[in-house]
Amino acid sequence: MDISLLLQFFINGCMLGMMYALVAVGFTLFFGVLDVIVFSHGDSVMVGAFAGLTFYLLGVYAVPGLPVWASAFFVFLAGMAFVAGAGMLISRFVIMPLRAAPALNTLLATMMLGTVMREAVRLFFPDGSNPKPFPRLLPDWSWKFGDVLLRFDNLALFVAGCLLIVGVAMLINHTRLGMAIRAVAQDAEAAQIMGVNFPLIVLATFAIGSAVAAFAGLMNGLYYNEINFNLGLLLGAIGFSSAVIGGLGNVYGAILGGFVFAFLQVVGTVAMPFSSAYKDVFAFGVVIVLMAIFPTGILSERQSQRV
Amino acid sequence: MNKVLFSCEGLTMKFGGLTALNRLDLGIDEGDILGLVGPNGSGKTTFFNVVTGIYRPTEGRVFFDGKDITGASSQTVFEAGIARTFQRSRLCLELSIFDNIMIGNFKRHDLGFVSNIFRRKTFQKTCEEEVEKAIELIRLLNPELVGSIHKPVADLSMIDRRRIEICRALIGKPKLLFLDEPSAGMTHDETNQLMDEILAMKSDERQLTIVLIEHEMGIIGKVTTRCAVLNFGEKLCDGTYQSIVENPLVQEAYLGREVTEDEV
Amino acid sequence: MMKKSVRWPVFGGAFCLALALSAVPVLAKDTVKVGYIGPLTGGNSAIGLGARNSADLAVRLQNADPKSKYQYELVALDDECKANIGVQVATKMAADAKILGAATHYCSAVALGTVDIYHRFKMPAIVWGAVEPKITYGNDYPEIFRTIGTQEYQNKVAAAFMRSQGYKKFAIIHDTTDYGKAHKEFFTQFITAGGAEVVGIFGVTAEQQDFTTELTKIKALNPEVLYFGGLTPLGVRIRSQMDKLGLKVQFEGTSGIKSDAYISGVGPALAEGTLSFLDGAPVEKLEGGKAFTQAYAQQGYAQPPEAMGIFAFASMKQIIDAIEKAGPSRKAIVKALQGLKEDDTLIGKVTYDKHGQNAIPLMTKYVVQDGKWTVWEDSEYASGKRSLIKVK
Amino acid sequence: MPNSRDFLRCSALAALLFTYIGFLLGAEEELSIAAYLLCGAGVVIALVLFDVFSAIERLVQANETFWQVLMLAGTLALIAVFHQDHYTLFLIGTIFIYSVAVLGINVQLGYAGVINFSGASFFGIGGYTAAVFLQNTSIPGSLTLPLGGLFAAVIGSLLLLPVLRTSGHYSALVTMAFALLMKVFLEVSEWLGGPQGLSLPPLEFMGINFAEDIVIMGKECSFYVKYDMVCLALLVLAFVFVRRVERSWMGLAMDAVRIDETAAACFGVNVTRWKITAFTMGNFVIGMAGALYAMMLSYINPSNFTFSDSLLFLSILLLGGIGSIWGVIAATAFMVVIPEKFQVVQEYRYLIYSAMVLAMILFRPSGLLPRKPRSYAMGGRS
Repeated sequence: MDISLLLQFFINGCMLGMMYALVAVGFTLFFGVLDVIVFSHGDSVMVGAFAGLTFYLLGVYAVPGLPVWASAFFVFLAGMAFVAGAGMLISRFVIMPLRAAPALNTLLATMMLGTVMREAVRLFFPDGSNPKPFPRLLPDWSWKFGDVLLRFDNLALFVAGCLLIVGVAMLINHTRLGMAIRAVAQDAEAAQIMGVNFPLIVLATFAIGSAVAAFAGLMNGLYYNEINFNLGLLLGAIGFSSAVIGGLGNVYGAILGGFVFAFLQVVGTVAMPFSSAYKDVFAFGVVIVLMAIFPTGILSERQSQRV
Repeated sequence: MNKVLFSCEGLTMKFGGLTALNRLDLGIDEGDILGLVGPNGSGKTTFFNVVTGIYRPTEGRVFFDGKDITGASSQTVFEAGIARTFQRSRLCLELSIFDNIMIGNFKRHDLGFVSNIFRRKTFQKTCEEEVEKAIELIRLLNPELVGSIHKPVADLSMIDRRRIEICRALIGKPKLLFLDEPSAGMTHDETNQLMDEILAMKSDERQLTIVLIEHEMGIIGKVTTRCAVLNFGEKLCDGTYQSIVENPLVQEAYLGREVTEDEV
Repeated sequence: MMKKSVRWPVFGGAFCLALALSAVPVLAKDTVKVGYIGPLTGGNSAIGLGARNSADLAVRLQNADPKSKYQYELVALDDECKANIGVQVATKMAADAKILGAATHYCSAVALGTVDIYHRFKMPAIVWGAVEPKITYGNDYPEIFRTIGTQEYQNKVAAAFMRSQGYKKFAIIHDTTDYGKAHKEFFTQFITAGGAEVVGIFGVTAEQQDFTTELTKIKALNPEVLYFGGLTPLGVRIRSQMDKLGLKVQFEGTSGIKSDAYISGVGPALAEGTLSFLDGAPVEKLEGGKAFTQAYAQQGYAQPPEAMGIFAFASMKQIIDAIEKAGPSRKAIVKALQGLKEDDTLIGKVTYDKHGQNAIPLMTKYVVQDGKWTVWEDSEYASGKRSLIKVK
Repeated sequence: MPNSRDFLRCSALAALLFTYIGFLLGAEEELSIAAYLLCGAGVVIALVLFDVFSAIERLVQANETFWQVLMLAGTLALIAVFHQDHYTLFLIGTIFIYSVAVLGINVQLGYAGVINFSGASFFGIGGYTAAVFLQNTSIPGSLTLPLGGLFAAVIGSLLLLPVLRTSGHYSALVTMAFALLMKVFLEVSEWLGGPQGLSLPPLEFMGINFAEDIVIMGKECSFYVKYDMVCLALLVLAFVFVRRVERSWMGLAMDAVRIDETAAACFGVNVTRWKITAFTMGNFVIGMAGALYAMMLSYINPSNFTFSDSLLFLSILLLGGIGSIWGVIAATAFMVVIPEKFQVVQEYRYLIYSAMVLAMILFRPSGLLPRKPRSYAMGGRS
């Protein structure tokens, strides 16, 4: 196992971890604000990828004079805006009406919503059931260090992902909107008394979480150059697991959880002697053990239970 | 002097930096009604929670009926004979009145698999007996409730819920009863009525000991045989109601001190 | 609201009226029903829908033919490529005595689960898409037939071909469905027999999205050929991620990726040079091929026939011909199908051995050239103008 | 026995209900199915509007035992009517078995509040146990039912430590991870038949081979009739067992644990013990149902027991009304028959089906027949 191979695994693991982290951030934001798990979030990732593809095919990006990769920015923007809008609609018509219902109702309702989104894309997107090629918007440069191949688009995506996560963390921790979100997360009633417009904050949180998910979807498309209507299902379960491992409600926890899960999978494939399909068995098995050791996630906020 | 039923020495409870209870020493005799008084946040409810095993005490020992129950689980504390009510009533609102009361009677129920599933006849019989017992207990507090014993608790008024909670605590024939602000959320005369009912129950069970957390001094004066005052987790003083009212430290804790000229 | 006593009659009356309304008149002419079962939802729905349309085409052409003795009606059911749903719909179809025969199943696990049911109800079933050998050879039920070849034969041809191209070191990726597993076993068996070496075998789940780790491990093993046993969705992901990781080796697939969706999924540039193997001959090479494609287009089906369309069409046509010849009884149809020798169908001559397996499967080698699956012999790769990827 | 007026009302109601179900099951053409569904929905809405529904509920509760006998008689009549129709009998059998499995989940979630997202995995464990035992040993088929339950309970106990230490969404994740893990494990392990799965010889029960058709009262019936009888027996057993658990001190202890763990502990309820009991008992019931399902299906493979199947079980429980036994049976019938009848719409099945469940959760969260406060006496008149 020479060093260049290890380096290549490390790069793959980072890219995977970034994608899982982006999805996990959405789960944590929604849980933070509304104590609710939105299981259609995985499918929002898929809708983001398909929205970006549609905007690309409609040529919305074709701003004359700009090189191709600069226009990629517009495809991302359009995709994220579309899914942010969808996220707000979901929160307004599915999540808010179920606020009084027990947590299981919301969890199941959002799972069914995810199925509706998947089937809708499969049926109504032209020839939706087959995998769709995703355009190579970023330039194709790559550097070779010995055997290790580092591609420009991977690096660009990773850096963009980091910037987005740092941006979200900054927004949550250092802006008035972020303070309002955290206030609502701690105690919705108290925040409302202090004049925080609760419905607006919920819409804003869903917009942010969904936009981040759309970014993950578009990143998935650019990284694998292929999207299919099914990618949201497993990504949703893994995103949820990452958010929970890291400790629900804690944005940094979600990021940590995402990378932990990614490296569990990479280790599962590399180190496991038997066929690599066991990597999911290994990864989810470790998740169960982690939950036994840290019942409320690794970086969980210590909430003492008022008796 | 009758036997010391309950005592704690140097009982301390720290939540991170906050010291909720600070080396509390308290003794309660059998048959006493002890009033636990003190401003908000003085550690009264924390004392209840530590004794009944919800929190593990940081330091100190707790003895009950001759046994050391320091840090015991809530379940063993209940089996030892201490029952309690909660400041914010924690009844099972979906379940019926009878169910809620029966929750307090688990010591006596046979939770075996066989008796619950196969020997239904005997189960029905014990069930009827329990219903009689529960009705008999409720009649003491509020006769109208007897009719709707199988109705869910959710439709009841605040005072009725408080009564059910007290029945739940008493059905298991505890030796020591912790009442946590029974007057919370009720009008003045409702509280008085409730206190008379509790006194009536106390009179026919000589050795029942009660610890009562209450803010209404009138009730404390009327009902309790002894009082203890807590402030910031420490015991200011201990004695009859009259003695604590005149105690300057207590007055200062409650009303604050006149500020002499030179201190301004 | 209404008085209590009035309420019951109103509620009862409304109910009976609704029941009467829904009794629907039955069709007058005597119809004969034939069945089709395939994956109409889920990952393989593209192949399933294409095959259903092709089977439906066979029925429509027969109904348009004035000489036809009966009016045919197609009953199409969805097995979702899941064994329990497959057993459910197979029972539904086989239990309906009016359905005389059916073209069934693309997913091998489902086909394996349902052969007993067709035998129990004595309904002739021609497997149009599932290539697992045990479906026909695993039992000696007279009712089970299969037009498409088996994975064993497909891999024997593939191994011989790859050896003739001089490849020695192979890496194998396969999905953990029975289809992928059988391909892996047969290809390993035949290729190692020919002296080549299998440097690594990797099983992946069908829903897996990321293969960078497996492909990096394969890159370290530096094989000459990457053999993929699995279907189009996975094939597209693996091929595009190979390119991202700079794994420049020859990509060899199976009948699972021989579809237009594969080429459009990875794009013509990446698909160039991909090998795959499929039973029968390509549509345009078949005598009836052009007529089939025209007729299919004429009907205006929403989905293309995909790789398995011709097999579903051929299977349905055989069942209809058997009914025309032997009459509408399941036993007679089974006997008629068993009697077929060198039967001329869309996919060439068909003869069934005693296990109901098409004894003379025709295996064709395909390579992607300029964005189209072309027969190896007609491609520029055979004539030497272009060459497959040869890693030194 | 109920008074004459109630007797008439109940029988009329049961008769109408079963004729409607009979027509719905028998319908084939799209038009008649749509008509039945519409008129069924219309009738239910009319009932609720004219508050006849609550009158019916009071009627049913008043003479509960008689109503149960009527239901049993109606089901047997249905089986008799469709004795020739293999497919409908297979559907009826599936309804029975799924009801038993969901009753198992009901004990876990409805009573003790332990969320179980891997219901289908334990269902599968039961099935695979039956398959392995039937193939390799010669023990009678009927014995594999309890064995299936036992294995499901034992393997379930592996999850106990994480499930007990976690609560709410965290314990949801633990069981979700187990469900995802179990499917891949079944697919990859060769000794369990890998992706092909395992086939099972037909059930031998007291000398009767369940694969041949039998003649009852002179009429030649489909072999599924025998399976339906065994499934009905298992359902009746599970019904009585779960009803008795609910109406006993065990049920009360579990409810106390579900509603408020801390308060329950303060009154001597051993929270851990009741969570373990509920989780293990539930898995045992689910495993038994899984074993019987595998025998009826005579062929199982990993794709039958996926995470989405666990979701189906939970949706059934939620739609029926968590904790309500009759609700579970009604919702199971709804969730097994409707997607089957939607076969006619084929590609759009999943879209319509999940949209309907979503609408149900949004507009009728308490479920079809929400759970009533428990009354210990059997007759319900206490």
